[in-house]
Amino acid sequence: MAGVVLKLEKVNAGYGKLQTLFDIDLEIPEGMITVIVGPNGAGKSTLLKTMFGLTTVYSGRVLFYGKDITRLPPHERAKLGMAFIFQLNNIFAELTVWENLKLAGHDLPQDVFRERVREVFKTFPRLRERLHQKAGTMSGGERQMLAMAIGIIRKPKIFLIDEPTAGLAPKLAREVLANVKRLNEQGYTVVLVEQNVKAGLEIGHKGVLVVNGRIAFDGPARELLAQKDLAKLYMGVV
Amino acid sequence: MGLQVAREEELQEHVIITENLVKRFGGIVALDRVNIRIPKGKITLLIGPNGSGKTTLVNVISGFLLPEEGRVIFKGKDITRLPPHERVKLGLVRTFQIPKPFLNLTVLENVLVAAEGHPGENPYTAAVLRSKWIPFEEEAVERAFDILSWVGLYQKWEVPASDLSGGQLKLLEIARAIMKGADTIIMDEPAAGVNPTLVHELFDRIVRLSRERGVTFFIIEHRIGLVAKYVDYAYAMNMGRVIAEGPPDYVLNHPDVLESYLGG
Amino acid sequence: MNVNILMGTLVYGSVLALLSLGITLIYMTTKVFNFAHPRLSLFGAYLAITAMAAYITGKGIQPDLTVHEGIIPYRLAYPASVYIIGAVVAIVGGIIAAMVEYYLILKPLLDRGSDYLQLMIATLAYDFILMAVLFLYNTHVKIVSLLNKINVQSTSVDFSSYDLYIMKGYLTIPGDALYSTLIVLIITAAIYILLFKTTLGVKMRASIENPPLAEVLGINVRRIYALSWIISGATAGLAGFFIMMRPSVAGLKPISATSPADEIVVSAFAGSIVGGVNSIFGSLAGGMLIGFIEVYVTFFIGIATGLGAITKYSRVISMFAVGLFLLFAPQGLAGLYKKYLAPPPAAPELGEEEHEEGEG
Amino acid sequence: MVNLAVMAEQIISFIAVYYILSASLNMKAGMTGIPDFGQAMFFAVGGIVVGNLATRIAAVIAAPELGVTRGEAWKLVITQNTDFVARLNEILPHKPGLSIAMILFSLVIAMILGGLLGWLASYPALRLRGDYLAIMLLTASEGLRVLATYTVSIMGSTPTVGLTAPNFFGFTGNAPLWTSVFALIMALLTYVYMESFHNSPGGRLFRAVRDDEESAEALGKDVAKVRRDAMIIGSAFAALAGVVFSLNPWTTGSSIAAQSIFDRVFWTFWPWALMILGGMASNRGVGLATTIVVALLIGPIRLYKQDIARLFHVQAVGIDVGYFANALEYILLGVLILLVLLIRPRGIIPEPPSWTLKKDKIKEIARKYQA
Repeated sequence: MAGVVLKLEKVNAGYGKLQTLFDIDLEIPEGMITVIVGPNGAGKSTLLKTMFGLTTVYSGRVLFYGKDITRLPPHERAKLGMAFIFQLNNIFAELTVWENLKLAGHDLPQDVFRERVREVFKTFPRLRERLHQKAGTMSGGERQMLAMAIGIIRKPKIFLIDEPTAGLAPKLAREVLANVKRLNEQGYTVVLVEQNVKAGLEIGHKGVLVVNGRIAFDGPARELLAQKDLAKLYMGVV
Repeated sequence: MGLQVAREEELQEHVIITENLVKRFGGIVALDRVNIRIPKGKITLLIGPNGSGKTTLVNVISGFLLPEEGRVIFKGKDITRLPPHERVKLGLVRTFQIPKPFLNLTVLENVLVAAEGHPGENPYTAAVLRSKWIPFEEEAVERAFDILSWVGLYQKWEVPASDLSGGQLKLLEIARAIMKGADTIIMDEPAAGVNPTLVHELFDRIVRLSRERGVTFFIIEHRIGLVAKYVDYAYAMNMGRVIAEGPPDYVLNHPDVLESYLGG
Repeated sequence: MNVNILMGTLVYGSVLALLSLGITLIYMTTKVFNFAHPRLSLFGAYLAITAMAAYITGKGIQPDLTVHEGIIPYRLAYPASVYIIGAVVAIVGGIIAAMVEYYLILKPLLDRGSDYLQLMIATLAYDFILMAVLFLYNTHVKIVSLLNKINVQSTSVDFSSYDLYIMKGYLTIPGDALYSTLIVLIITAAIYILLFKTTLGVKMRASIENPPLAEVLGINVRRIYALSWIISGATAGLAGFFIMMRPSVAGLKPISATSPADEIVVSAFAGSIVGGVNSIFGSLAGGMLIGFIEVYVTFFIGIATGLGAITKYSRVISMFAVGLFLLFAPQGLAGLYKKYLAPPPAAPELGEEEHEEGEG
Repeated sequence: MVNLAVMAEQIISFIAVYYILSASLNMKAGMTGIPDFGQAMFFAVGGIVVGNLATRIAAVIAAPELGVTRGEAWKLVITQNTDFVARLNEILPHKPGLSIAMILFSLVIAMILGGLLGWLASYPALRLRGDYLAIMLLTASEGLRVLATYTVSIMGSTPTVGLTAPNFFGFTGNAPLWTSVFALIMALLTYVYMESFHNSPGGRLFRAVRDDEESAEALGKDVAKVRRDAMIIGSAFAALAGVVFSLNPWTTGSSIAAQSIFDRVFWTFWPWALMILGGMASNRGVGLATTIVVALLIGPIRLYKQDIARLFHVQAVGIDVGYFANALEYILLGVLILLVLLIRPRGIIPEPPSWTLKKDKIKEIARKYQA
């Protein structure tokens, strides 16, 4: 029985005055990929950001390993072992790849940092070739790799990844999702917001469908994928 | 392939007609021979997954982008190459996904700024020759209140726009568009980020405006479940093409539409 | 070739480079044009004068104006320690004035979300207060009389006759021209090493480029910004020290609470803007360039055209430089370098379509 | 001994100059959002017109009666300024026509030239936004100051000494009183104009452009024209303030010099402080703030700085009384600005809506549409 990393209890949240999430109850199981899907504007990114404290929570609780973190600011959550990978601007484009990595491990002892960098190169060998290149000059796929590598260096207990394939060509998108899968195979818990429902659910263990700010489905990813009326459900028609 | 030619009765019934619109970005075809017809005085919905070309289509129709091929016809006139503000003058107004109100102006003032050809806006005479514009202003205020009560912002007329909620700001955008003299309003995701109760309120108003005033609406929306019941006609796009059109029920149950929403 | 003009250019250019550097650093981190910046220099200069005078009178040192012969003949009125104390105190003074500005004025305003206009006006308000404080300090301590006691015979502070001079034949090279240039070069190198060779520098660049991401990685962005204020204040103080040593450069009046800061403010901003307000090395180059044009080029235009009076208008050149760069090349020298000289970055791969708005 | 009547005249003159200048800035910065940090250069136009133009023309016209040729008068009024103006002042009281003509000439020409300079300055104002524009206008003002300071033909005077303008109010019999009354009338006219403009569709449009340019553009408004008009009209009023200042010996201290009329602390930063204190885009607030601050602070300090400074007994700690008075003004200005920014960023009277029609009239119309 896997533990629960994150738990949301009756969460109502949004940005400023605009409420976008309504009565969310959700558990993120340890060691799995949880994929959040749903139409644009349904609130899936908001849900992810709520987990990291980047939105306003009006009511409800967010628990991290049973500890109430509802009012904790983002950088404190980072210290607890949560990593957030933004959809855009998720790397320092003006810095080299090496500097990006060094920055991610700025508070680690030298030997631990070296060890983690080696780990990163094992997962993403391509980054080693680009080590002294400015991150901004890399391709979209490579940038996503670097964004994940920045996360890996910090060895977080959970990765929150926001639409990593948005705006990427299909081939690259597949590559990025494969990387997410590899991340999970190394033992990381992942929460993934993905716009491509099929491709997302195929690599996921747990599937969550958000429609109109509410959870419309919460169960095994395969089950969600097999739902006959998924598309209708997805569009919130039912 | 043959160019579709707009016939007379089509021009009568349809406010906007696009003919074989093609728009490319680099190697990617964002619009691939798109033909749509927006019925006059009705509410038409446009749906489609991310990257299907909806926003590009709206940008081409409102003049923010020029197509490589094809034509845009508005009220029987070819407007393909007309700059956006010229289209506004013809009565074609678009609203943005994120409302852009004049935050420090009251709701009433926000609407009044939209009045076309106001003689009192000449700064060299406005302060001195008040009598020149007072009658126009009185008439404008009357129209503004009329519109405000229509869109349901009447109670808020004295409040600065910065105090409105997200949904009310979208209503304000509509009010300004109508004050501007728009008979055709294109809306980009009016329900995005608005709570469901307000979405229903907003669409009730839109329906009234179209039924009672004959305003044509063309609406992009993702929150289909919320808004489907309000619309008269629907288009679905995927990969730059129109894949289904017809009554909303038909479009929403179309196998291609269901498939496309799940991605490749 | 006029050596005096060249030397003056070097001092003035160095002063502008140091000031522009500080203005640019603050703009990059705090997003405000700091109108009070030149006054931070004067604050440093005043403290430096006081410390030097106290030291000289305390030790009872007499100025020595004899020329020491040797391989390099030179003249130095006071022991080197006097000048070193002055420079160090100036730097400390600059830092103090900068920290007060950041913590007491700008940070509270930033915390309540003030806009650029309010921040700019707040720096102005601080400038007034600082100026008045220096005014009062000047009349209270009577710095001039203090200096008269140590034989600086002038109505206002001008240390140039007690500077180091290297004299070889007909050639007289004032020391400040040498060491101000040297210090600008050292600072350039030091900043290069800090930014590109140390972890702290990487953190700084990261915090400037993408503050939210830096914060998410556990970097204290606020502390990094405070560091940039320290550097800004320190270089301002150093610039103040040089202004005190040679206030006559580029027609600056001898030091008093108002004049040098008010006169130099436009040129210093010109240096920052010509450098491209978001480029540290651009600001150093921009300051030097403006100094060179204001002093050197106008001097020679004056000679060539026979209109010697043209040098009075030198600051109008800064005005034109600001106008031209803001209107036509707002990224400044750094932008021009990127556009025409630097290798182009690889084009990012195209997405499927233009990126549609993310969800709200 | 403080003469109350004189003090009132002086303070009213200062209030008038500062109100017109702050109101002009309010039109540009408060209503239209153009951060004009070059206000001093528009103000200086008024000083130059009075000092170097109206003075010379008056001298040329009166030349025959002074026993010099017109050509000589044109030069002498500058080169032997004090003496020549003293002679001019002897005959001006008997020439009300010439005096009034010169006053009107100054007003009209200064406003036209001020507007023209504003029109020129509006070109960067169309291309640049925010802090860049502020720096640009500040630099332009400083550049013009340097130009005017060293170019005798612009100022008509050497950099520091300055020019004395003739006493064009001599014909009234009580020049100090009537210059103050004139200043007050100009300020009241400005107030009425600004109030009327704020409460017109034009004022509403200016405020709309300030709030969201793109949105205004989308509603078919010519944003570039609005910014240009604001610069032209606003700057014309700044030049008017310069004229009111320069015609008034109470405010000039009998000398118009590049150094004093281009002073960015007095004519750019103080108006900014007054506008922020009163409330941006709040004409009443600006009027109220100007009246209070000038009457209680600037006026007394400028006029009676020595007396005030003595109250503090600063000599005891070795501080010069005159220095202390100057410093006091700067410290008060600085502290005042900071307090307002921290405690009341929207000013003492926050921006009101544009009441184009009377409020009752609007309410009456509103009632008709109560759904």
